[in-house]
Amino acid sequence: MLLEVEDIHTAYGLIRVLFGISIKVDQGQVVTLLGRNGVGKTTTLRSIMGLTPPQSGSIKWMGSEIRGLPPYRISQMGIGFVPEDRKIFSDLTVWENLDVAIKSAGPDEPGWTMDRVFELFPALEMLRNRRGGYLSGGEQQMLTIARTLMGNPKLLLLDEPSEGLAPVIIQQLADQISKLKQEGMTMLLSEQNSEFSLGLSDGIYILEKGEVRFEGSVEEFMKDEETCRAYLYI
Amino acid sequence: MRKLLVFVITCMVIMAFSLPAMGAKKIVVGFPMYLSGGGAVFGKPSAEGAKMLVKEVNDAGGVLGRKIELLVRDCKSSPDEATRVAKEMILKDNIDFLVGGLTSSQGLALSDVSKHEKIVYIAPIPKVAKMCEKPRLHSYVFRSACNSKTEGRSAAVLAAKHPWKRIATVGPDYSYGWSVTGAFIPWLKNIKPEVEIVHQAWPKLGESDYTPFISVILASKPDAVFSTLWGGHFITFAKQARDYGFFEKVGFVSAGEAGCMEAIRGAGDDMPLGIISNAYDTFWHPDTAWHRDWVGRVNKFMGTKYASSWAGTGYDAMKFLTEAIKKAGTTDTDKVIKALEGLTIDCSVGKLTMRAKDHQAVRGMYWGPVTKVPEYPFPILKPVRYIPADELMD
Amino acid sequence: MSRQNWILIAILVLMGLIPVTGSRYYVFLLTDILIFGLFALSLNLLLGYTGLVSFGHAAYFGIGCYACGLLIKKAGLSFGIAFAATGFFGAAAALIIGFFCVRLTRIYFALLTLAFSQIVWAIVFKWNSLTGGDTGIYDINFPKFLDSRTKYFYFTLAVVSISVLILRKIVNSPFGRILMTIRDNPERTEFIGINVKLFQLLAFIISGFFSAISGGLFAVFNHSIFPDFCYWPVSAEVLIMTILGGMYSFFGPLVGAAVLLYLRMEVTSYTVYWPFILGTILILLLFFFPGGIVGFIENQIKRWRSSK
Amino acid sequence: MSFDLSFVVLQLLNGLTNAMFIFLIASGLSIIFGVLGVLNFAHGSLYMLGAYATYQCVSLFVDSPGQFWWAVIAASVAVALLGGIIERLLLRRLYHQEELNQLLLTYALVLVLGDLARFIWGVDQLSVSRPAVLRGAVEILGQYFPKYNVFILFLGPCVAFLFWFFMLRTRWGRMVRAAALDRETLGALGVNVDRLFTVVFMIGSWFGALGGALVAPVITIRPGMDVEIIINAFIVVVIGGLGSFWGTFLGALIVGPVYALGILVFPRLSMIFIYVIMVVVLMTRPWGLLGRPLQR
Amino acid sequence: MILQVDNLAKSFDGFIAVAGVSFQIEKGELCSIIGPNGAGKTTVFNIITGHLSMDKGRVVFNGMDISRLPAHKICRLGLGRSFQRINIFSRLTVFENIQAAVLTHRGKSLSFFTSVQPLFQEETEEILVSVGLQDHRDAVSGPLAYGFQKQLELGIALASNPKMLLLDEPTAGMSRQETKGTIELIGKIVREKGLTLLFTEHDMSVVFSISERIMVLHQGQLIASGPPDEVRTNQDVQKIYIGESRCS
Repeated sequence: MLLEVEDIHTAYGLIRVLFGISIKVDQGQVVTLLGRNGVGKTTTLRSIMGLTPPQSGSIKWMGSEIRGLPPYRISQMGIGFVPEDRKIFSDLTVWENLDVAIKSAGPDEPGWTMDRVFELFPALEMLRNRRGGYLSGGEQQMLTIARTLMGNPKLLLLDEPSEGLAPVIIQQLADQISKLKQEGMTMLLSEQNSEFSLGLSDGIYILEKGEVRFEGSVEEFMKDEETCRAYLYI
Repeated sequence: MRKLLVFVITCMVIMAFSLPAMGAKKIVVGFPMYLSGGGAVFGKPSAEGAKMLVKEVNDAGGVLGRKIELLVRDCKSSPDEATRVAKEMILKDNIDFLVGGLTSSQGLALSDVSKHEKIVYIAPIPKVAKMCEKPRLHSYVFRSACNSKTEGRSAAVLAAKHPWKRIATVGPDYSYGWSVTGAFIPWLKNIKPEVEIVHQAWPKLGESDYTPFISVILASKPDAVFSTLWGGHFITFAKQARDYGFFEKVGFVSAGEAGCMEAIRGAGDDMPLGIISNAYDTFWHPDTAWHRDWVGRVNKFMGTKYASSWAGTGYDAMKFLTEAIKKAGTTDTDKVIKALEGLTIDCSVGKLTMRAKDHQAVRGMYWGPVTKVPEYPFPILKPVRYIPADELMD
Repeated sequence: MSRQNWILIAILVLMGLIPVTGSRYYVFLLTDILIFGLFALSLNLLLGYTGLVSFGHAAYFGIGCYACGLLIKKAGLSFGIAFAATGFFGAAAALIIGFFCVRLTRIYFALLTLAFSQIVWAIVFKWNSLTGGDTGIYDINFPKFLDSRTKYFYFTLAVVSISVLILRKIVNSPFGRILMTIRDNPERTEFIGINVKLFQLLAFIISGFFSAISGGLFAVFNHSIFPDFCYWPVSAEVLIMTILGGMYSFFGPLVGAAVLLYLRMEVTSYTVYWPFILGTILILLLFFFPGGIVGFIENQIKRWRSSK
Repeated sequence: MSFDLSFVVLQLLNGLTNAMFIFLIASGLSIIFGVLGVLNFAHGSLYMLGAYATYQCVSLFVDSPGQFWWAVIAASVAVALLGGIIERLLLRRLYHQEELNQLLLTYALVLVLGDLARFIWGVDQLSVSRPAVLRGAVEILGQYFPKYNVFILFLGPCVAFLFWFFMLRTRWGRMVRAAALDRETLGALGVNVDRLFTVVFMIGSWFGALGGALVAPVITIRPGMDVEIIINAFIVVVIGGLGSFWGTFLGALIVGPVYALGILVFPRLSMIFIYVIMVVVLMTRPWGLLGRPLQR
Repeated sequence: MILQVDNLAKSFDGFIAVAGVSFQIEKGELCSIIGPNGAGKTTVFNIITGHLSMDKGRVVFNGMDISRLPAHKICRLGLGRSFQRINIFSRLTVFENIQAAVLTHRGKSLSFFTSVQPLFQEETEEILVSVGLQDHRDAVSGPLAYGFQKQLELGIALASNPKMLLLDEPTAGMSRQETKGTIELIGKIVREKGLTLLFTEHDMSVVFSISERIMVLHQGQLIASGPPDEVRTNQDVQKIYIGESRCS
């Protein structure tokens, strides 16, 4: 098992957000956390990344405990985080945004290079000298993913990649993510937009109020009309 | 628990500091002095001089059979610190006499304290003339230092000997600068009416960039410049002025003891040679037996090779005090005041007399051009002469 | 009457008895402590109660000093009138300066108060004909009816007690409560219908008023006043007093002033390295006693009570 | 007195020289604020230590060629290391606390470091000589202008340019800029931001110390020079914009010449004038001429 | 009609947060605004209550144009609000928190010398009881449990005796049980006092259980408005929230 999250509880200061979340992600899988705003998807990803360390529970990465490590250590161990609100370094150019995230890959891994990233996101190559702050939402989202890829992660945490993007762009993004999937990238996705995510995912977790309400494969989920209705429909 | 421990330890440290000081039957003298900050370079040797006198007197059995205890306290650069420290010593340590202060404003402040507390105060360094003039003069204040008037006037006497007509002045923008410059100008005009003051520059006290002032002074095309920058202020000025060809272009007369050893050594290679300056004392002049003896004692006491020119300030003030106590036969304030008035003592520069009418020692200063000599690793005032103050006081 | 008030009255009586011991030193020290205690308390109305970090409070203390000194020496007013007017000069200066300062927040507020206080200092220093420049104003005598240190001590005790009473009334009044809400959360306070800037300005003015009162007391107590009383290290010092005592308790700043002044008086008798010791105390305070002395004691009491 | 053109030019150059000194010192203050968010009162102390250390090193390297230059390098690096220690041991623990506590900590450092310097070097006025090549003056429009000032006039922009180049063209510089914008995200990208902060504080300290080292030959090294400089540095940084590097440069370029030329017009009110500029900037544009509003 | 919002627009640095939103709310109505993250809900709230200035548009409250009024004046007109993030006076006790709002509402905030302690005890207690915090009266609010803080937030909003309440995610971060309790509480208070309510919420069960009318905001625009059933079946809304769902 690549990532095993076991019963984590997390709070922002005094505000408790996660009430015991457990998630498993296997090598090569794409797993989606579904749920509406405010259910704790982002916090789950941030907890894994060490940005808001959980107060209890355990997070095992390739068998070893990573709860309590600083984010940069977790990142160096091979987890890449694509934050929700994109968090582009607005004063840095596209190229510079990518550059600060470069980490050399292991000896026998292919590793991501600037060229390979531009191949995946051709739009970015045109914009390589433009400042991050002047990119459109979609371009920023691509840049955030590209930037994280530069660190050669084994697991990609994607926080609501489709948020606030136009449908056309979302489609484009879905293509790029599925391309990544084909290349064998493991991903943990958080989404509100089930249409976007269901097609990509192997496994699904539905969160509500900081707890897991449903877990299973996409097929199981589709079959489970009641859950569908309860948690997806308005 | 850990916090409690830390707290207890802190308290203990504090208590260890506040063990009561014992003072039995000693004559206690408070000596607030500028010991931290830019003026400390002069304050420290002055305090050392005072300590030396106390040691000499105590070794000889004290005064009136009582030992003297000297309390030296740091009063930084400011008059308010001097006031506070002096009051603390008066009220807490029950000092009998007050000696000390370095800057002019400290002198005035301490004088004010002495007036309110009815305690004799002798100013060893502060020179500001109005301290001993009406309306500020009162019966408790004395000055063993020279004053801004004699300093400014003796500079005028020297300046008048040169063929300079256009004079500019530069001085720190505070009371000392104003009062010395204010004494210099009329005295010079008195001797040499054709002199014209072409520019007056008043950089703020503690200015670190004098270059704009230097340019303005040069632009006014003076024949000579009279300066009241002292200590580090002078050194900074000199270092910055040098490369403008300043000291080649104009004559330079510097009050403020720019010629004292501390300043000259402080300036190092950047000390402009040939400028005329003053000092309280010089360890090589006069080359007489009593002066050599004095220099020897200072060197020994302070453990240096070259006696500080400032040790005398503290020494002389304390000597006035102890001699007056001796003469009065008591430490009673009023009687000591009476004894001080008109008292003449032997001290670092020979004989000095405390005038009865305005409580000031008739004290001159050493003046001369700064010159490199083979005997010492730093320039000295050569030829140096002592300009007595007798005719410059009133 | 509450137990706390009885304790306060007991302390007041004890302080009133100090001159009976005949120690001139304690009378002097206590007067000093009372004056700076009031200064620190007035700063804390901004710091601890309104949440505004003023780094230029020396200005109002200095204005108080000079207002009182100048009115007595230059305008020839009697002490009573001069002293009574002092607070209003401070309040007026605080009104003008505060008007601009409360528009800013946090570090910018601190910097603007600092800049204004430096202007006040520079004016006092340079306006030689009025303020006497660096040599200050001297010979400010005790008024006839307070012609000894002991009498002046009682006067100070009375003025400071009344001021403390008023300040305590204010912090326990609805207005004071609103200041605390501003400290905790200015945004929310706006949404319970409070004009936050106005309240901050009012707190600034009250604080300036009492700072100036303490300055006026000090001018006569010290007999002479100097521009350094408006200089920024004084602002830093009074901040340290406040933090040392504890900014979240009403009497904390007074305790801080007492401890700091007493320590300084003792320590400077033994070493010239007082700044080093003060700096070390401050560092220890920040790391180990963030609530200051009073905060620490309160915590200990709380812990002791809960363990019982 | 007639102010002819050459004189005004000279005065402007004087002001610009001073501007470059202030810039060198204040840029460190600005960098530290920009990245770490701490307004460092102790920056003046680092400047003072830089000057003292230069004095010490000059006397250590006596008689070796390039003595002054080695001393400047050694002194500024030593102070930078001290800055690193301070950041590691003290400052780091207060990042998450109120600004007031950070301010007070750095003020405590002013007190401690000032006394430490007094303890080590005593109270004497110390002096460092200019290197031989930079003694004397050049002639500009018939006026003398010191070579050392010419050197500083060139060095200031060079250092500014080099630093800018470092920030723009090196990976480290880019990381520093990124950290100033969003330290959390940078950490999540695998950069050890803690270490980066230490390095930034060291760079800032190095600038302060470099200012002290370079100013040593034209001033007197003495206790108290730390407190004298810090308010000036604050003024420059505030006018230019807290945390803005080029803002600091601009701030220095405004303050230096205004002060120098102000002396011609209001000889004794120049300083008040500078404070007034600071107040006006704070009132109208608190984040400074080239800064950006604080978001943290 | 108690609140009228006309063509509200706001952008930040070129990002259009609110793009021409108009709606009206009748007195006594219970309305909610829903929409995905970043749809502009909080921005709309902030503009109405005077926290942000608007680029364009007009807000009329109770017959008065409040478009340019500062926040504190709007509050005094009877428009109370709560916040998405905890926004209380953390060093004060629960009682003091609410009392501060009560005494402001009663125009006592500028009295300097009366003791604050005994003021408006009863009124404050009443509010404490109504939001269920009477047992925590003297607790310092900062360390209080999250749910209680949210209730306190509501209490502060109520203490100004508003005609209308704007609640920004009143149950954000609460567990299921807490949410249920809180919502029932809000419903009860609002009906009892005859208030008008406008709130945003993520929990759809909450939204649909309490709202009389739901407005849907998407990318700064109002795309639907109506009673719950109508909104539930609205095509556009479906699309935004679940895409063209594969599960039917």
